[in-house]
Amino acid sequence: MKPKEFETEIKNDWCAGCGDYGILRAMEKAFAELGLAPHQIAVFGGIGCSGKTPYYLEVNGIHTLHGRVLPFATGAKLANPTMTVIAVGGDGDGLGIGAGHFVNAGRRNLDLTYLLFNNEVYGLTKGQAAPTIRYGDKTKAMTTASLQSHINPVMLALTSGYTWIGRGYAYYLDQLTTLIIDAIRHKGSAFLEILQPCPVYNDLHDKHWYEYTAASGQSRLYALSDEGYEPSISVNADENMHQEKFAQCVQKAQEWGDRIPVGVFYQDLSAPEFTQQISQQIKSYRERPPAKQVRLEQNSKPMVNMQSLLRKFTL
Amino acid sequence: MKPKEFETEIKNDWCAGCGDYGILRAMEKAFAELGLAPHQIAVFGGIGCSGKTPYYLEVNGIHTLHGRVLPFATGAKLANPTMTVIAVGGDGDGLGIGAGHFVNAGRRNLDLTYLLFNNEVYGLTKGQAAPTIRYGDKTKAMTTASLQSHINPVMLALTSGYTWIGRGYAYYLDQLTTLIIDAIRHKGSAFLEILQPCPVYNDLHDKHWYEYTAASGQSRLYALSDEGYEPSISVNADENMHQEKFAQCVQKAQEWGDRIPVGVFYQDLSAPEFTQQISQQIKSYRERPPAKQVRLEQNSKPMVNMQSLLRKFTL
Amino acid sequence: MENYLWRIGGPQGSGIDRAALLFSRLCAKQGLYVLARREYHSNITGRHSYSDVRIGTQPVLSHSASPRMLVCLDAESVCRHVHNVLSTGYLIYDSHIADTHLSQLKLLDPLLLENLCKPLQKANLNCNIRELLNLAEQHGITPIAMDYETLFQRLRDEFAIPKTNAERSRNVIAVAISAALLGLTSEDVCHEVAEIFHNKPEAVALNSEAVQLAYDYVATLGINVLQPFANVEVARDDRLWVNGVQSVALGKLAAGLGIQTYYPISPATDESVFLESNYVVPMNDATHAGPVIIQTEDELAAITMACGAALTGARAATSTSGPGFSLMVEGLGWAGMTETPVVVSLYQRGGPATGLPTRTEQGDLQFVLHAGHGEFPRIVLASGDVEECFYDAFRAFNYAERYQLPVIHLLDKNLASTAQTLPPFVTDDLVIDRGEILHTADSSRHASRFLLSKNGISPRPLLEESRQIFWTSGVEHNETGHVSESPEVRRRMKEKREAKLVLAAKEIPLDEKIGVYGDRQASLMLISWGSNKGAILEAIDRMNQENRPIQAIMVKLLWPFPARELEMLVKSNKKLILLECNQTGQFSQLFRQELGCNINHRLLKYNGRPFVVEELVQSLTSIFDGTAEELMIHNNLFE
Amino acid sequence: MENYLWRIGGPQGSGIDRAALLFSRLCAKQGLYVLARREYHSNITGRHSYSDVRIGTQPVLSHSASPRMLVCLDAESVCRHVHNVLSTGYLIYDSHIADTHLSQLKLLDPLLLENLCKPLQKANLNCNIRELLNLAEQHGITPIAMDYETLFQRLRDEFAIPKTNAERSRNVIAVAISAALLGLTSEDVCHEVAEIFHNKPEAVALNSEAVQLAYDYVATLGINVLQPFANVEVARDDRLWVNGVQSVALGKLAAGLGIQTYYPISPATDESVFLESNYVVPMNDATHAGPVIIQTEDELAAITMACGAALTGARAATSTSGPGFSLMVEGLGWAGMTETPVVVSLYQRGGPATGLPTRTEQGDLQFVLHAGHGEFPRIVLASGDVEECFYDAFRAFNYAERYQLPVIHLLDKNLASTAQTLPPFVTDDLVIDRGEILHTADSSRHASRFLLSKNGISPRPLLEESRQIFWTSGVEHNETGHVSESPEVRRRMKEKREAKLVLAAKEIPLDEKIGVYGDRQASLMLISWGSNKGAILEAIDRMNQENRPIQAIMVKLLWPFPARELEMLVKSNKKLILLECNQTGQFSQLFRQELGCNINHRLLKYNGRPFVVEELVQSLTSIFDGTAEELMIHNNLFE
Ligand SMILES: Cc1ncc(C[n+]2csc(CCOP(=O)(O)OP(=O)(O)O)c2C)c(N)n1
Ligand SMILES: Cc1ncc(C[n+]2csc(CCOP(=O)(O)OP(=O)(O)O)c2C)c(N)n1
Ligand code: SF4
Ligand code: SF4
Ligand SMILES: [Mg+2]
Ligand SMILES: [Mg+2]
Repeated sequence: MKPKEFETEIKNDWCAGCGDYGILRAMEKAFAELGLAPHQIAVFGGIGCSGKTPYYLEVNGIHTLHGRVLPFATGAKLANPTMTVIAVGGDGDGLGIGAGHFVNAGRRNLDLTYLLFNNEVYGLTKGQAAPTIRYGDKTKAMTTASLQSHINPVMLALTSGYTWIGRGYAYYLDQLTTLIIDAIRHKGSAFLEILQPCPVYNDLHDKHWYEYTAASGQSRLYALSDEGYEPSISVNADENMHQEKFAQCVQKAQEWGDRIPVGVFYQDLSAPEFTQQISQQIKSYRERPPAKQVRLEQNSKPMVNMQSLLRKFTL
Repeated sequence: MKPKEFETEIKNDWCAGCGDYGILRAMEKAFAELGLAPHQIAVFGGIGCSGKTPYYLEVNGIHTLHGRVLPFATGAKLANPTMTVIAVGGDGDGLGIGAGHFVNAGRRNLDLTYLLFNNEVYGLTKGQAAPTIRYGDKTKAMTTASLQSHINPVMLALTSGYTWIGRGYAYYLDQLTTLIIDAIRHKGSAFLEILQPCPVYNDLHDKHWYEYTAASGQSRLYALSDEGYEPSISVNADENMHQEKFAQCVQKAQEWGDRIPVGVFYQDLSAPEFTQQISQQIKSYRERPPAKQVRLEQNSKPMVNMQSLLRKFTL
Repeated sequence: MENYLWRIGGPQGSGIDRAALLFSRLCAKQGLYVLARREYHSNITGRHSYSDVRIGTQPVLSHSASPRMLVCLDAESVCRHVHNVLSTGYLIYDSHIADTHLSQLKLLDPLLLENLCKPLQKANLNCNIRELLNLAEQHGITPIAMDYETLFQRLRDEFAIPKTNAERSRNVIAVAISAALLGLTSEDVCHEVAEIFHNKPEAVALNSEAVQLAYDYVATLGINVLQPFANVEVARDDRLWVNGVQSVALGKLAAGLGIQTYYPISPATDESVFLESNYVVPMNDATHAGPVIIQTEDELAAITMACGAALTGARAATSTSGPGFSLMVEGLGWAGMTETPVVVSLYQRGGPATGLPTRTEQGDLQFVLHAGHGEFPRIVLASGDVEECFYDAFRAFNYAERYQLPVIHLLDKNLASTAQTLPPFVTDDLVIDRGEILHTADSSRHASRFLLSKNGISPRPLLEESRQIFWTSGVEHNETGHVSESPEVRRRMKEKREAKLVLAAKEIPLDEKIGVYGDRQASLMLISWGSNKGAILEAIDRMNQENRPIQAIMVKLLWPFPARELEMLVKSNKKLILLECNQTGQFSQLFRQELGCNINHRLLKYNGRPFVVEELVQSLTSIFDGTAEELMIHNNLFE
Repeated sequence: MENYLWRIGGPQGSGIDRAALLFSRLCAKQGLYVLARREYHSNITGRHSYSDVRIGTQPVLSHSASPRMLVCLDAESVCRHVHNVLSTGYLIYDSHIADTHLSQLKLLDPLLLENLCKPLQKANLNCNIRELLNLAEQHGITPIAMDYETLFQRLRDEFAIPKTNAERSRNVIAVAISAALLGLTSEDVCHEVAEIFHNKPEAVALNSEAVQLAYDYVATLGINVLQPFANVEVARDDRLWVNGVQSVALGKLAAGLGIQTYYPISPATDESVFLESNYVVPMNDATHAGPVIIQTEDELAAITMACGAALTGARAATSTSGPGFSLMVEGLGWAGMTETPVVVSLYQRGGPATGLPTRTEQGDLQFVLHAGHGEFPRIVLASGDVEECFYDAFRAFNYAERYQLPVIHLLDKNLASTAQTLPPFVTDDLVIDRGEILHTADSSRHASRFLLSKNGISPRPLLEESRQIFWTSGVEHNETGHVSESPEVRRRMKEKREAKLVLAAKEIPLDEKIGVYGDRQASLMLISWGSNKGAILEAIDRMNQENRPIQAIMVKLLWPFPARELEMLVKSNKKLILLECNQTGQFSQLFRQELGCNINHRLLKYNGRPFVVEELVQSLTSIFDGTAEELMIHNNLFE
């Protein structure tokens, strides 16, 4: 299928110039390049402008609840591990109300991809500060400057245990597409922060700000790979390699200002994927995951052998 | 007042040998050494064995809800900033169900102290895995070994923005007392992880495990200060110092196994405290914080000048 | 003068709101009474939104379905509203949209599109705006084409500004045209423009010029200027212009709000954002104070933080809507268990889940009455109109502190986005009731936080302030606040807590419980609650004028339910009509549970839109005439 | 034989549970019927806990207040239970506690202490255990002092083990003494010991020896061996020994549970932990499968993860108690809005907030009926006893999938910790109803997830499985699952969803809605729900035997409420008695709301303890005799 074929007919109601459009295009391209069939993909959206993404893609789309996109997506993936499951949502959705799930989902190395649209504001509720807004920053919708420090999504993902961590930018279509593909291909929990200008509410960090620095006259954004950055912990890596990759990710995560890295920050290939581990415990899991444990036809008999199951309860 | 005077009469119902007793003693000692009056202290407890702590202290005690101890404590401190506010709770309470508050409370540099009792299990619900339990570990109450990576409390605190971060051990009373005092004295958000043996459910990491290593025949626990570790970012520190202190905390936070650091990991003296910032915005805040905005006596008239307030709504 | 409805519609982001504000203030300043309301999509820019401004010589109680003048800033607005315009009305539209085919309007719901096209296709007409307008004209409506482009060009020439800047005056032009047609002076319009844009001089200049151009343009149209407001009796006394969220916020400030926590959510956010901008509040002693407003990470934090603050003696509140409230219910139970006074302002919207974030509904009543596992006392009150919002918000804190329990103040989207001219709030009579606070004179070391008492009230110690230390707990506890699982303690504590509701039911005065309106002799009795009040009062007024007498009762205190008071009014020979803005008849359930008596008719509406006076009169008439069904459901086929 | 109540009490951590299990199995193996229940504190070690084992020759329906034999492992147990022992009963205590002064018992509630000491002080007696026992003896009770220390010493000598190890056999010794006194053989006891400790050979050896020592000891006491179970008619067919949580879990496994999410919480956790240990489930085709059990970070995640799983076609459930359920309500609304089948097993406990985590209450009924903002259909069913738990848990999934909505299965602490001998579950009749699933033959590319249909059911596509893609949304949506704010779409979708409840009310058979018991001609009708069933059935049986006929109705389906069915039964000439385990009479409210008829008596209990048959008979008798108040509240002064 072509990228265009992953586009739905219904009218998109994001604002003109919204970074979300760029992300949408990149997702379509990624799906096309991965050669996935629409019914094999399920995109779960949080609540916010960003959360509307699933409506605009010609794949299974689930519009969940504010802050809960990760547990919803997790449930689906656990129940049917052959699907490609993607969670998308805003920075308020994921790091404000959803921070508890963000952290705890990282602990499971479940093979799903989480795209976080970072526009530093609560778009759909009219521009309040998101947890990503920096100390002292004040966008036009805020009454006063932020008195709180911000959450650094890459750092939080690293701390939480995600095994693939990247950052992209909404308007760099090709790079973003590659990152999304890479994230989906990663067999484990993949977290991709996407810097997303919100032209309506974020007057601090708009397209111009990202793509132009007074100092260099160039974009602030640079690709980690351009500097020879190697994010991956190999399958049989030793403790040293783990520490080294962790430390370099910490360091890169702090960079901000005139130079902002994008690309893959961290990838741990040595960690066993979660459903693999489940199938070691529940041998039938691959063949009969939760989605396939009960026959679909009407009025069947229970498949469980109750006699045998009740034996240990029989006096 | 003497430490003993901070002890209540009611019977404690923790198990014999529980690390919580050590923490309780250290808190009493700390209160005594700080010379605080009981009514100036409010201890908020989460839900769990650990969460019962407030009942056992002769200071104001509030037993809150599972996972919500931080917002409760935050509300009280914001409303009456002259009180010494302390939050205590379990690792399940703070990092499982409460993880979202943990992260977002870190963003506010509010002058309160959070003591997290890390026993790696859900004590009060009979020993299920807490988010602090390590990948592959299995305590006796667990059906199978943990398939998830653990949360590293020090790392998460650092990532979340706490400006004082430490780790103590329940049975090292003097060291723990000093840490608690230091945490309370810190003018900003202080997080202290306390390694707490649970003799009933955690058979992996008991008193013996912490205090004895086969390799050295000695305790695993060593004081950071003994190695000349310097955690503090000074008031007027530059960006370099911030990065350096951050990085060394990351490194120390990873240490585990035969050598486990305790002590102060990180302290940022350069960050302005949250209520200080509020009073810059609301000039009346120090004098008339929320707790003191309405007269206590019955049947008073509103103090607000409604005429003046309504002016801009008058046609 | 009959009330005059002016409506303006257009895409979000095109300044509908500001246009309505401008027009409302303009009329109000003439001494007219005004009520304005707003409908909008859960979207930032592009989707349809509209505002109604209803104007009268007497206080305007409610909105109405049919505009006399409709201003359409885009083609979609024509589609959504043309069928509602009164047959003698005016429709002002942008001349450039005439040829827009309806199928080009991608944001029209398929159902609506079908409804619009059917008659056109039947008549073998093109499905475009021109034909819609032609049909309207045949029904007696006067369409007025407006050539905005020419005006924009003039503005560009004059101010040397880019096109997009000139286009921003579209909303002001639309108001100016309306004003000109209605015989208001351009000076008055410009005066309001200056007020509204007061801190942006360029905007004032540009828009004032736009007003002039609009007036000039209207002069060229050769249409007779209407003078609906000429020579009418108008008010000369001071009046306020406030909407529901402001009214609530002002009530809270009057009550001495110390802290409000919130997590953004429509339609509640505006209240907190308004409070945020009021961090310097003038005091009677010439000093200043101000509440602390905290945006929390979620609603779990919002309610529990407010509870934490309340323990210190601060008057603490949070403000939210359905989804947020769903996350607060455990915290609410904690407040109930620990007898912590906390106020929750709940702006109902269409549910469940994310539902209809910007549409109204009274769908949370039963939830609010029972929210939270286990049993604990709470007080639930509902405001009927923007004015009541103020007094109720004030009162909520008194209830909370006197009875030491959570108070839920039920509001809704309808109230939140309705603005009204109101008489100034009477604040002289306001008295702050802090309930029983434990005073520090007492010398023993612990306070008995939960002292058992007959009426259920235990003197409340405050953290630090009361000097005595105390324990409080969400676990069942004894008098000192320590855990107790004793069956006897449990029983007594449950009874103590519940006793407070008995006390409240006894003490709260009748007029804070119910409002009685209309003809007391009437055989029809209409009972309702909340924001339906305006439509009901206007409807029964009309009915009574038509000699179809009806009495109406608005229940304000929903819990403890004023069953005894209602029983005295509900005589067995009266026909009872219950009206509410939900599907399951939640208030009817409550009514039947508490009074056990039969309900003759239920009027329900659950399409996300408030009741409208015209349809209400129709239904009531059919009930009066004995032709009505038991259950009557109100609709809006078009917007 | 009359039912025989044996009770054992002691500090938590001292093996009360295991003692009760041992004694229960021992009796059950004799062919007797057994019902066991457990009361315990929210604490890990040290606080008081006790177990009742009630034994009969007919199925034992409920527990009772008064033990014939009380075994006290510590002094506190004597204090808490001595007043309940039947006057012909036995009290076995540790001889070393006789001199314990009551004031030394720091875990006794002050109120209880006062109650105990008052009569002793009045009689100028020492407030110690000895005097308490003397008083008891005066009332006809036989105290039996047990010198555990000597037995421990023997065990230490024999096995060369430390004191604490020997002391661990205290609970087994207590059981053995009881068994010896009751005329059961030591072989039978040792057999059960071997079963219970089967994977720990040293424990079997030690405890078997302890049993022998206990029998020897009893022989030396010179007490007549009681033989209550000698020569009674006993059962010879297969019976199960299951408790409430196991019964629910087994029902779920039979239904093909695919995934269960949970966050630990008393008293629900045990169900999930039990399921966790059953990850290899035998299938009829000789293969194995097993549900995935996930411990989540909180209950917000538990419900939403279950919903996510349900979208794939997995049968998904979560299990919790009040505080957890409070956090699930937004997710519940999502399931309602998106028509996602999900099952929530709710074990009620004392609320609100943390409340009484390990005590029973039926305090969540009204909450569950209305939980979640906005309006959406749900099915609520409540099990009456351990046996029903199995069938209801099975059925819950059928309801959920057939009507595509959340199903709440109401249970409570009382059921969770009650174990019973039961006839084997009849599983041959069980049929799995998956409802309408969209099949893949259909070739169009999108499924219309929310196709409007008369009965409200839209064929349900499953993620991936149905091959057609679809959208689903917690925002109001049109048939394709895309957002719609159209008033007409809103109305139709609300009506479609609600229609499913009408269908359910029509289709669900009568016996799944209500159970009717007792004398159909009786003029007294007792109506109740949930775990009160056992006490009620036993009580009306006794009443009927005493020629005080009563009929009882247990309502199982609480929503949609079987109003029509009840109306047919509730004749106007019957006196209605409503009974429930809460303070506010939640079921009575519902009953009155739905039936509008008067309730003559309400029997309530809200001290964290379940109804007991004796007090129930007393209350019913007074009602029958016309001496009863309208409202009767049951207590437990001691315990
Ligand atoms: C429980 C709950 N609380 C609040 C809201 C209101 N709400 C809708 S979107 C949103 C925030 C959106 O911000 P973000 O997640 O950053 O997404 P964006 O719009 O910026 O893409 C909020 C608070 C809600 N829907 N549910
Ligand atoms: C909302 C909610 N969910 C679950 C529980 C049950 N619960 C009580 S304590 C506890 C966990 C205790 O673990 P932790 O916080 O680590 O404290 P510890 O007992 O280990 O000190 C849980 C899950 C609850 N009280 N409330
Ligand atoms: S408000 Fe911002 S994030 Fe939302 S659609 Fe508009 S531009 Fe995009
Ligand atoms: S269970 Fe563990 S944490 Fe809880 S009181 Fe006992 S020893 Fe302490
Ligand atoms: Mg955002
Ligand atoms: Mg713990």
